[in-house]
Amino acid sequence: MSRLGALLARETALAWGKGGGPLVSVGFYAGVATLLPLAIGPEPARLAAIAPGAAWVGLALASLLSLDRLFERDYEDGALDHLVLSPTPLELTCAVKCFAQWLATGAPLALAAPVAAIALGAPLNLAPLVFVCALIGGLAFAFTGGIGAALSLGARRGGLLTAVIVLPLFVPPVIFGGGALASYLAGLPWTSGLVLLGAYAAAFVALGPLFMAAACRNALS
Amino acid sequence: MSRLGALLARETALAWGKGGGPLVSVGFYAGVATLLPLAIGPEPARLAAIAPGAAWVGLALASLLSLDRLFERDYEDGALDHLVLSPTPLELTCAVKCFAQWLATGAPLALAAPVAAIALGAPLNLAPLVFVCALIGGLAFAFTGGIGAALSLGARRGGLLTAVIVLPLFVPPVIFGGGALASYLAGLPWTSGLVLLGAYAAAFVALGPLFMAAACRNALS
Amino acid sequence: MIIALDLRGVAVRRGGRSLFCGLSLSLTAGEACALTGANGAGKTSLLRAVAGLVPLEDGEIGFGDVEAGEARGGGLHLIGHQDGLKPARTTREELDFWSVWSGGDKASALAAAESLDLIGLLDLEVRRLSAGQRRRLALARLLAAPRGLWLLDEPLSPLDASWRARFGAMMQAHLAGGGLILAAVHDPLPITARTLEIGA
Amino acid sequence: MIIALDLRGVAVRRGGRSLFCGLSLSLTAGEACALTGANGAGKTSLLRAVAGLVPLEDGEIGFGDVEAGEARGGGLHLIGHQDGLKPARTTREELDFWSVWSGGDKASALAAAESLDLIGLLDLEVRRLSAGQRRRLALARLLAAPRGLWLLDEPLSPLDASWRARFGAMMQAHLAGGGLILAAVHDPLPITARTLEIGA
Amino acid sequence: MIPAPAFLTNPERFMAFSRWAAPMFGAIAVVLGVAGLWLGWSAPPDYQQSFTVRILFIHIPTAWMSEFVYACLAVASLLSLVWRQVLADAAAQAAAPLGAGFTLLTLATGSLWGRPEWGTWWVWDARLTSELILFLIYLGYMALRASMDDEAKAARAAAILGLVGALILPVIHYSVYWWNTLHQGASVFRSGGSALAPVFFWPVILIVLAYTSAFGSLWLVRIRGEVWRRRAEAAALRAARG
Ligand code: HEM
Ligand SMILES: Nc1ncnc2c1ncn2[C@@H]1O[C@H](COP(=O)(O)OP(=O)(O)OP(=O)(O)O)[C@@H](O)[C@H]1O
Ligand SMILES: Nc1ncnc2c1ncn2[C@@H]1O[C@H](COP(=O)(O)OP(=O)(O)OP(=O)(O)O)[C@@H](O)[C@H]1O
Ligand SMILES: [Mg+2]
Ligand SMILES: [Mg+2]
Repeated sequence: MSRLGALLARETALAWGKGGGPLVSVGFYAGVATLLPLAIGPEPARLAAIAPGAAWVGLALASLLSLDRLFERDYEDGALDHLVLSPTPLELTCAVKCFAQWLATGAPLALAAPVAAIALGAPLNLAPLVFVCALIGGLAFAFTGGIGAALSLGARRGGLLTAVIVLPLFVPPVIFGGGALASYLAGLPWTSGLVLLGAYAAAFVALGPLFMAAACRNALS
Repeated sequence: MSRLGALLARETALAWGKGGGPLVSVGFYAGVATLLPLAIGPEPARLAAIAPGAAWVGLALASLLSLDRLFERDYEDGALDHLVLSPTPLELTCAVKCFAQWLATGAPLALAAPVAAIALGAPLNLAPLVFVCALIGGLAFAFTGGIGAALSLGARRGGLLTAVIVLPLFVPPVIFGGGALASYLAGLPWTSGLVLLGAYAAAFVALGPLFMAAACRNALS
Repeated sequence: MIIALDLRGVAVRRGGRSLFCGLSLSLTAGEACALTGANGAGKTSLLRAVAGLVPLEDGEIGFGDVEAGEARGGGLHLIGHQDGLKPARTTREELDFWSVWSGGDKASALAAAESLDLIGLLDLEVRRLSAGQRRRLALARLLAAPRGLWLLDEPLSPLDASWRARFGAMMQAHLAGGGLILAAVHDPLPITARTLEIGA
Repeated sequence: MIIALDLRGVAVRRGGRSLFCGLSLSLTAGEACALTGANGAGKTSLLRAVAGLVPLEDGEIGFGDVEAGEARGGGLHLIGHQDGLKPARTTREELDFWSVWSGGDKASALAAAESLDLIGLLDLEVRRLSAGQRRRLALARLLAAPRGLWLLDEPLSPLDASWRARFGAMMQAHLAGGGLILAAVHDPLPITARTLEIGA
Repeated sequence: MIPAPAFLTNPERFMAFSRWAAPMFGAIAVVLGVAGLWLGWSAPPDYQQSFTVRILFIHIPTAWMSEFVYACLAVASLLSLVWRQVLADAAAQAAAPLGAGFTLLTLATGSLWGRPEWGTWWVWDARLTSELILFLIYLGYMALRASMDDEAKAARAAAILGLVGALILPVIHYSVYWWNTLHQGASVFRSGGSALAPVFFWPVILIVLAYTSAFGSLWLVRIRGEVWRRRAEAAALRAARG
């Protein structure tokens, strides 16, 4: 237990950095949310229509950007060898890594998501749902993203490759979350989207680490 | 000259990778272009309105994602030392690196941008303008992005920091390009936006390498 | 604790080429073996194979009574060229984490730091350590969490003369406590050890 | 070509601490100097200071008639622990590029590969090279593009005995051709060289 | 090379100056601020905007200060880059959080005001967008500083970024004028006289001056703190190393 605690602390620290980790990710998110209206024009009606969706995609992209290094650094500098040579099963180690990633970047981003959505013109009462979606979605993004990150170990251009592997895995949560938000706005029942999102996240929290551990072992051998 | 030629070839190869470089970046781009309609709903009118802008932001984000490693790997593995210890001024070296980055990722992305815009529902006759904007914009993104990449050398969480530093630098080109596209669609004069975009790109092609070289020297010392 | 290592007819193949085959070795508690051989002979590959990171082409690796899975999950230390230390973290952070991860605690980490004279460097980032200091930090794991079998890949190279002697004494103490050492080297080890030459 | 190296009262400070000061040394064509000193004494820092990568706290570094900017821009080679080789590229790609970048060409790269016995490895990715093979690839730069001053940071450590001797012969040839060598080492160099101890 | 100005090379002189200047600026800020607020509060409610007009007294000064502080930061960055002076660097470092604070205040008061005025908290208008980006630049500056271990390196990297920001800010500021804008144009000072009634004009001016001296005071205090911190660190380092 203290071993996993130490790992969680280390991973969070690495993902967070000493110097204002959440500040940085939230700043990035704000940037993404800013560029969109700049490119498509500021008409409030048009913006409001796409606001929740854009905030949601921004979250996915921000998660993507921070995933990049989940395993690669440890692979390249040999730390993965040492992480493997331990009584802790590699699956659990991978799960802790993803969880720390979510704690360090997903959670602050989830706090920022409602702000971004409202800034783009979404109605105020959407905020709690955006927050919940972002929180659960962040978990799904972290655990699916981890699979891509582990699979692209040792490949050239790991970062972009991760992105290409991971994007298809990001599609279902993006659809579920976006659907829940849209239904809520339209006054339709929205819980099913949220439930699907939660189920997807739960499935990948459970299954993702198996794939990641296999991919890591393969990259090391 | 042959020295710079060799550098250009190496940098392009590194950015491109053996395993389908342009394919990868275009794939990423396609992913971004698909996630957006998924998140905001498929209504054609709404999509068509944001199509050029979304393609344009996708380009900026894709450039951002691939910038990350422009200097960092060379810094961490010591190659930057060797690049500095050469008769070629570091400013020129930095410029070649950015140019190679543009050749390897900006140019293929520029080819993909019109396709993405039209897939999202933009009118066909917009395609050439999207292509030209993406080509020039890619140059601006590469050279401004290089500044962020060089500045965040030796910092913790280089990737995200790059993003936060670079996003403000991306704002003017996004505005200029987005403005040109919107004006063209509205039947208004659009050349001035393109000219401003070109001027911005030219200014950073000229000034960017100075900042990058200073930042690299600082990181090495 | 691992008290024996048995290689029986081990063969390793890398990149389609057989590096060595029919390699046998048996070490018991308190014994050390120096692995020698020309560059590219396969010393690093053999150490990684013992640690289970490289698949065997043929043969068997046994750890006495200890099961292979258990031996590789906490029974042995592997210290290679790549030390897994993060340049941006401080010496203390890295030492504490790896100590706890390997089964020690912060107290044992501090004791290891004392033995390896790292106390004055604890608040420096790893990036700033000199090559020898960094190697000492990597070696501190060995002391922070006692494990039976040490697999060392050129452990002495960036150490200065006095540290080579001091680390020699540490290896001696490990052997005296019933440990085993398998070390790939190009220079003689500062302890009495059998020699196994690969690819001769 | 650089034919002299003069350090006059050099002082270097890292992380707020003075490593050494008042260091003086003068080398002329055909001379080698072995830089020794305990771990953390400042050998690497001094080599990087000569290459202009670390600022001087005090003192001066001169390269004879050659201006400092010119000397550091193509007059010297620095081979350190970090070799700047990309794991995912092939040996040939890396060798060719660094050869051209340092002022050689593909023919000289091939000649260097031949001298360092890398021909059979040219199509392997750098990631797969053994430690000694990789060091030989890093050293190939020295031969592929002739430069007057070689700054070497523990160049021999991962090489096996026969390669140490062969690289010793290469250093000897460099000196015979009027070159200079400043090498940080913990073991004696296989050539006749003056010794400068840092931090004694 | 041009020699560095004397006030940069002599931190002692700065410490002596700031010892009395900081409290003095603080006192001026309080006096002007109280006067301005009193004048402002006693002004009649605007016929259009009723009570909310009073946000103006916070909004306009903070908006101006957010830009002014960046100018200070950029000048300090330039000085520290050219002369490698720690004092200039300390000044730049000390200015950043203050500027970010002013920017955040501007965004907050603007939003608060926008709700009753425009019926929305936020619009993607030129002014607002460029102010948000200014905030991002401050954040990036602080994040860059915080994420580097070596103080000297952090200083130079941050100074480079400070200069890049100084180049880019006017571009952003003007490039967003491409957009039809909802936000007020220049109204306090403009050719043809102020658009503000005198009852608002004078309090605004007083409060702007109050903010400026408050910033001056805080800035000096923070620079002093920075200097002390660095001295203490250097002393601790010396002590630790013997
Ligand atoms: C989040 C929302 C807002 C932001 C970020 C914001 C930002 C700014 C900025 C940056 C300035 C300084 C412009 C300059 O001189 O360079 C400014 C000035 C001003 N703002 Fe706002 N503002 C916001 C909302 C509002 C609202 C709702 C009103 C009132 C309707 C308002 C009224 C003014 C006025 C009267 C000035 C002075 C203009 C001048 O004389 O220069 N602002 N604001
Ligand atoms: N993943 C791999 N794919 C292909 N070949 C490999 C791989 N890893 C190692 N090799 C090759 O196997 C051989 C043995 O490598 P190894 O690192 O085990 O040698 P070593 O004895 O440790 O040498 P050194 O003394 O130089 O460290 C080398 O020739 C190397 O090129
Ligand atoms: N960037 C830095 N910041 C702070 N301290 C540093 C930095 N770089 C090096 N040092 C310190 O300076 C000292 C000298 O380091 P250097 O690498 O020059 O030693 P060295 O003589 O090469 O030692 P070794 O034999 O172990 O390689 C070390 O104590 C190291 O901790
Ligand atoms: Mg080896
Ligand atoms: Mg050294």
